[in-house]
Amino acid sequence: MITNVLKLVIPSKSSNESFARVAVASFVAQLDPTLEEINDIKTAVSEAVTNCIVHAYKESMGNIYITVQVIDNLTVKIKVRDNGCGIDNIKQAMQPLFTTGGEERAGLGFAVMESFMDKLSVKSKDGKGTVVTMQKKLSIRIS
Amino acid sequence: MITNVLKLVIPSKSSNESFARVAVASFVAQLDPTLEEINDIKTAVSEAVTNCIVHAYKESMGNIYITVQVIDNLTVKIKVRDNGCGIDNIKQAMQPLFTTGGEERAGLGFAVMESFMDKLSVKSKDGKGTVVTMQKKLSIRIS
Amino acid sequence: MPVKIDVNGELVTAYLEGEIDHHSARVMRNDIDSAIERNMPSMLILDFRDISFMDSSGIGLVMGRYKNLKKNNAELHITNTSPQIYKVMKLAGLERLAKIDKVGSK
Amino acid sequence: MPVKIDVNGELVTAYLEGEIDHHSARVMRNDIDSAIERNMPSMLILDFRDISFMDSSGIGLVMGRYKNLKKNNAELHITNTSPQIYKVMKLAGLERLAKIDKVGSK
Ligand SMILES: Nc1ncnc2c1ncn2[C@@H]1O[C@H](COP(=O)(O)OP(=O)(O)O)[C@@H](O)[C@H]1O
Ligand SMILES: Nc1ncnc2c1ncn2[C@@H]1O[C@H](COP(=O)(O)OP(=O)(O)O)[C@@H](O)[C@H]1O
Repeated sequence: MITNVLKLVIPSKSSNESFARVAVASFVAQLDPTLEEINDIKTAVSEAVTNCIVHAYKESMGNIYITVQVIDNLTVKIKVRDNGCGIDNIKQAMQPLFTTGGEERAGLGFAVMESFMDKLSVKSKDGKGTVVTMQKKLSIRIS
Repeated sequence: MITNVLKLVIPSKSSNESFARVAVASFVAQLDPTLEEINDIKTAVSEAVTNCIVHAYKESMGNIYITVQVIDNLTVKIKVRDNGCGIDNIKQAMQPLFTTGGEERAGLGFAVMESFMDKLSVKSKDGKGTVVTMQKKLSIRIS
Repeated sequence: MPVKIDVNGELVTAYLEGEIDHHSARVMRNDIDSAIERNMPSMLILDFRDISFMDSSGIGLVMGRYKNLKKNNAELHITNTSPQIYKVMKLAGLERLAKIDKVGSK
Repeated sequence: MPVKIDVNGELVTAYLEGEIDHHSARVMRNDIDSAIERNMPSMLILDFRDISFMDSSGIGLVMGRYKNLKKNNAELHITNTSPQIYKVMKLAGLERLAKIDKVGSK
């Protein structure tokens, strides 16, 4: 059962990267996650949002759509969507160290999302945009 | 000119009150406001969001729509909208100490919004919902 | 535990913790009211030192407790209010009902 | 000022500050590169004690500086990484390029 939902739309300004991860983290904080869990989610969201800004919209501007669903007060499902350029070879894009972003991109965004979250799926249409869906189950807290 | 926009949708769970004001505050924090300005905005947002939960949707659940527009990197315009019960006498509702919320409501929500922000406008349709629009110009920082 | 209660004869001090909004005020209200009922203080101090935020739900909380105390002719005293909290209390005119000390004042 | 530079002969220490993401990494990169150019250190220490968050943009930042230093056969040393930062560096295998000290270790 979906116990809480956050929808968030922001323009692809790089100064919004920090806001996006903080907003998602404070939404998830209601579930009393561990510090490591919250940091994992923050980092994964940062990667997904940065990809919209750096890759999807490159020199242009567009909206970034973030949805956070809380399932049974325990599992966090995060969607990050853009209407940008799309990814034509998703398999290649998801390979660690692969980047089209030049010198200063490490090509590790997807690797971080994959390793810090439990599930990752990427859907994309060339010229239409990309949806990244990630999921993480929090540890059960005894309180 | 609109220099940044945040759109945010959350269900009217009272545990989201805290999230909503923190999210808006961290979005506005990009503009480097004073602590007093950020606290004023946080408090006003808390009032508007609480009203959606306590009054608009009372015993039911519904969505709260929050839009924050940043104008010329200096003015913050915040809309808080619900599809709840609406207010039939807005003038009366905005009077300090007027409340339909019983014992524990002070009837000061609108008074706080009015006094802590520069502008406040309330539009409502009986049975359809309410939009509260507030605006605050930040002080110019010399840096 | 958003409220810690300290009893010293007829003086009861309630140390509030966290943020006060409509959501959190419920629990605090119950905690304070049961402390009033149990101890019948002649003075209640509400200590705000660990409250990081308060909206007008906090005014409702204070006014409700004020009315409860009035029944027994007891006094209310508010201490350690941050600038944000003091501003909300000021707007509500709470200083006409209770002595309010800002944070850091003694 | 997201980077403070400390020069001690051939040892240059860059104290980074704030959060490292794509947005903030640009400025840091320029600051560190001009310090390398000016001082031609034989060892650069990147001190992360005041970095509260880092995503993979920080990996790009470190790798880029590593390559720059390599040209002069200089070494890179990374200190005071928080658990969050260390986890990202670990994933990237940065410990094969530079010695990494966690925060609190000496
Ligand atoms: N939202 C997106 N829109 C278009 N292309 C993307 C998107 N996200 C990722 N990509 C492509 O996938 C590649 C790998 O992404 P990633 O693993 O995050 O590393 P990096 O961002 O460092 O390049 C990117 O270089 C880019 O070509
Ligand atoms: N979003 C809303 N939907 C319906 N009624 C509202 C809404 N906001 C305010 N009201 C009405 O206006 C009254 C005054 O609101 P306010 O000044 O915020 O004080 P309080 O919330 O303490 O009642 C409320 O008691 C309620 O009747």
